[in-house]
Amino acid sequence: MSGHPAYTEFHPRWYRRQMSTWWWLGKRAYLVFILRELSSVFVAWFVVFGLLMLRAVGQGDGQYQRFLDWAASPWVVVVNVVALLFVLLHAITWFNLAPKAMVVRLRGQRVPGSLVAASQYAGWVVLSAFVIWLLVGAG
Amino acid sequence: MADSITLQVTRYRPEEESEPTIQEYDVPLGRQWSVLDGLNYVKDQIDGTLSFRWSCRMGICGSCGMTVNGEPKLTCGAFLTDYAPGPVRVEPLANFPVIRDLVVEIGDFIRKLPSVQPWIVREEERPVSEGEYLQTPEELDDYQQYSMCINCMLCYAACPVYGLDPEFMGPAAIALAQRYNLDSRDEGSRERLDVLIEHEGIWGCTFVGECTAVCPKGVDPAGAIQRYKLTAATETLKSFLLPRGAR
Amino acid sequence: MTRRTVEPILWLLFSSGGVMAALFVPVLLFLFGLAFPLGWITPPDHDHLQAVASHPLTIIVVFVVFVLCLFHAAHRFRYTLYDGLQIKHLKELVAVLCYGGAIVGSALSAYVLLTVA
Amino acid sequence: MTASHDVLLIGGGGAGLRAAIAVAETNPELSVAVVSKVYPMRSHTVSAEGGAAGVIADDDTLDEHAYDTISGSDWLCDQDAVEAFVQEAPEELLRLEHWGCPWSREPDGRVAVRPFGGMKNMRTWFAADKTGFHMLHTLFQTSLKYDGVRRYDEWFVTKLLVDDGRVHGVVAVELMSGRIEAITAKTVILCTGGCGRVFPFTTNANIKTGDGMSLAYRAGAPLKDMEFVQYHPTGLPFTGILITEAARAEGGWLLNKDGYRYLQDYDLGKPDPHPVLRSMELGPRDRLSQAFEHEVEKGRTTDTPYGPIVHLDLRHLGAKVIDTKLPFVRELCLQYQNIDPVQELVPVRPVVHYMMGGVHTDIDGATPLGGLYAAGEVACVSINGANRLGSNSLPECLVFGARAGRAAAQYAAEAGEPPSAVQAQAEDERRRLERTLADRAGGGERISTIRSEMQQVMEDSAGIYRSQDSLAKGADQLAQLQERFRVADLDDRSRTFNTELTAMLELQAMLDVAETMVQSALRREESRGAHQRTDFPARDDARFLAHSLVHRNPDGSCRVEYLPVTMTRWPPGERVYGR
Ligand SMILES: Cc1cc2nc3c(=O)[nH]c(=O)nc-3n(C[C@H](O)[C@H](O)[C@H](O)COP(=O)(O)OP(=O)(O)OC[C@H]3O[C@@H](n4cnc5c(N)ncnc54)[C@H](O)[C@@H]3O)c2cc1C
Ligand code: SF4
Ligand code: F3S
Ligand code: FES
Repeated sequence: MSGHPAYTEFHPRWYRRQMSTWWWLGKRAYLVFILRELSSVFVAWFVVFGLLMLRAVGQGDGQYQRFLDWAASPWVVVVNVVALLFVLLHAITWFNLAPKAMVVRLRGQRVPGSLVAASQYAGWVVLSAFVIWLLVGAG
Repeated sequence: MADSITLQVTRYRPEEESEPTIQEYDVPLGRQWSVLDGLNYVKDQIDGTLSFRWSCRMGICGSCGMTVNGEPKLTCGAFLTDYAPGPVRVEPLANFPVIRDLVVEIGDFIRKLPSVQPWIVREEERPVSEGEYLQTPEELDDYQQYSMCINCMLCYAACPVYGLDPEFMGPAAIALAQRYNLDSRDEGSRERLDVLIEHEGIWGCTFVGECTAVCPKGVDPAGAIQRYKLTAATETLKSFLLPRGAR
Repeated sequence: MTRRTVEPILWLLFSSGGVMAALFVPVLLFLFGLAFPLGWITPPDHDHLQAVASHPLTIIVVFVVFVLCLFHAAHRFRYTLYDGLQIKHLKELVAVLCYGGAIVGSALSAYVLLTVA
Repeated sequence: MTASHDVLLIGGGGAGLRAAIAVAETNPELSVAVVSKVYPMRSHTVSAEGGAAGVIADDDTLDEHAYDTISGSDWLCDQDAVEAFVQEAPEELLRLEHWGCPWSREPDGRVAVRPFGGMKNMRTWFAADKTGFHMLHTLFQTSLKYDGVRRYDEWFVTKLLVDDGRVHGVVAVELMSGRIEAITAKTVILCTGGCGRVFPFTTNANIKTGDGMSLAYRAGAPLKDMEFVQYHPTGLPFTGILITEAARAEGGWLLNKDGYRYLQDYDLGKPDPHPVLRSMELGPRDRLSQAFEHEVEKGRTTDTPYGPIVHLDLRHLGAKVIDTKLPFVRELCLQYQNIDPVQELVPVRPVVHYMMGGVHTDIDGATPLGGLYAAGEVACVSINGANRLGSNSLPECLVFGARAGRAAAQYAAEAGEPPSAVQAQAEDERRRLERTLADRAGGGERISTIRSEMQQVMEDSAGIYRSQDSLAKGADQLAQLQERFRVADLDDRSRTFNTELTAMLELQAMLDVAETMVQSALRREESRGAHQRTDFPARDDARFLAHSLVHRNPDGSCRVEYLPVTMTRWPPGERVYGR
């Protein structure tokens, strides 16, 4: 006999419920979760889009202009708007949840999660500003 | 305010029916009454056949977890007035087999628990005569939150990953592993890592986060699992970078 | 250390990709996907862009960001399929497709970035 | 199924789990099993808040702990048991520390201690104000380490199998399936906890129905000192949820409706802004609960729908102390009373809390019945006498759980196999239970009606103050309730998780226990500790410096006898507090 409790290991009369394929519609939190997970598709899309752009840049000014025109076509704009929303969802959820994975200590004191999140947001803003400056301002 | 409220209670009588049904009961809407008080009123005054678990009625024994209006709750800590005017749906906890009425089978957790070695592991045990292991309040604080788990299983009921894949170790068990890992007296984190690094351990969790949202004791299993992933990943990286044997 | 799965490494890629995606993607997607094509902000001229893009530092950064983003997306999408569609029986296939895609994408990124330079 | 073990524990609370580990450590060869009607971590030990006493500070001594305990018990405890207890308590608490219990600490890392009611020095170890919770989970999780410990979770024990004056196992119902099985064993240790649910207003959980006391009593073991029931002075009205004594130990005050610290009027010392040991709010529980009754008589309490109350004032402690030392108190007040103790007064009233009496055992937990041991609240060793000191009971579970475990392990190693006669007995019991399920005719009374009437009878007849009249009347009413119980009805005939059946079995146990309480109280014509007779207000050492022992007669009635108290070094004296 091992340390395991003496159960009736299996019982035919237990009622076992199956989760429906649509379980994530049942609760707001689950829906947000699935949307957050779907952001992955749009992150991938961003890489594809970026590669197309870089290839155009590599092929000279003409291709670059054509790329910009293509990117202004309605369906690409729509895709990018949606993608931006998803990517923002990703960024926000990521910054909010990341403090959970790390315990940051300053002089022996645990830094509260809200502070960690706030500093991440600050970093985000600075970095975004730098990218804009690099691409637009420094020209 | 009305002076009574309707409970819509899920019934399942395994000897008579093959599927759960819903039964309604009207109970008084007492000012301080919890959902559990309502159920006890039913059991004592209306229908003695209703089965559910409870004991401490003060949110510490962890036995009265049920689904109340779709949310996993300790029924002794969920108050009827907060659901007025009703009706209040009371169902068994999700993701577990139902034994009867509101009673679910949690043996799965009980069987998994020992596998994460939720006890102090030491290479060498110090005799009691040498006194206590010193542990500063800060060191206590490192794991205290994870030691607050009452095994109420609300987090398992809220976690879709567990619902989809019962092999998943689940939030509370991992939080308890972390409770011991972070205890300054413990030396067993290596052994626990070997168990939890399997797919059914921490990696199954996709950070839905509902476990933490429903936990009545502020344990934050989602955070525990994330922290554990970070540790496990860096440990693995180290073992790749460092030569063999040099742990 | 007896048994080791690759899962921790995949997770590390996933989470560093998550950081990259959170930090860089919103601003870049906003600029190149909306602001420049729609003329909200005057797009940088080709030469400037070419200059920035062919700087070795940029190449390295962009490559790292792209690769990590791809692995982030692959990992997350894999679990989305598991959870959302309950296709546990196709586990291996899904994994191969997801990470395979990320590897192919990484190779393409390397190729494109080098041709720009 | 024929299950058979060397040592069988009934109860998976603090005492049961400690005993199980003790058996496993004493002799790993033995097969140990723990039967519990709830999962072990649901046991009532989980609710204990305040702390566990054990001498550890440099300026404290074992003798002082012994003296506090003995004077607290109004000299009714056995002094040899108390000496063993105070000696072993620190060791046991340290062992729990080594097993991982998250005791609260001093800044330098040593275990912290707090003051507690009736204790002259600071010696109460605590894990914030969830001491019992942390102890129980530590014990439960540690017990998982021992492969030899087998568990029967959610099995309800209905009978002890006795043959020829020796216990050979039990009959139990597996709640999930309803199957009724005999589990035989060479020794059985009862660790089934107390019986607060005999009263209407109690801090005790739903499972505390005195099952073990009734099992032992019916099997032929006597119950000891059953008239001593502890009222805790501070329970929340309506729910009866406990506000731990630690709240007063940290500096809380008890105020009557005029905002006056009324305890100063009851020979408990002078008010001081800071907590003073063995004084005022840190006096013993019996005296504080009695003081409340006098305040009611004087009309100085506040009336509420749930009876008269006084107030516990914690506001001057401030949010910081409350959040670090008493977080659960705040949580409970907020959740169950809608009151924030940081800003508001907490309404409280005395509430039935603990059973000093229990199954008669010696210092190793052995009962007079061969092969039967008992430990924890179900047992009466006795270290609690006429009034238990707060924070003595958790360490009691550890010390005597371990002792009983070791003794039982030894007994089991020498005992033979159970005789076949017990199988026939088990068969009888199975038939009785099946009849209970099948034969209840219908049209009878509800279990819950009889239960609440019994609780009311107990409150009225055997409350904080009793008398010949109230007790005699109570005894009559209980006899009638016994009659009505015989024809009570069950709605639920299912075998699967039939909680109405368990409620019925529990009610039967409570009726037994209630009768022994009233009968012992009736015979004890003196006032001592928690037993206060309005018709005999003085302590009477000449006649009653003795334990009462209730035996069950073959016809079901009971017989009360007396057993001298064991004295070693502390002759009976006056109980002095606040001076
Ligand atoms: C609210 C509260 C606060 C307290 N605070 C303190 C404190 O601060 N300090 C202190 O020292 N003491 C305190 N006490 C007292 C102390 O907690 C108890 O005396 C002690 O925990 C009892 O432990 P036990 O192991 O004897 O029983 P329990 O923990 O009650 O366990 C009883 C076990 O027996 C099992 N059982 C019972 N009947 C059956 C049956 N028929 N079949 C199968 N199994 C059965 C149950 O399932 C359970 O596992 C407190 C008590 C209460 C009520
Ligand atoms: S982690 Fe929280 S929700 Fe989960 S079992 Fe523990 S206390 Fe309950
Ligand atoms: S809900 Fe489940 S998926 Fe992870 S974060 Fe919690 S365990
Ligand atoms: S009854 Fe114990 S947690 Fe609700």
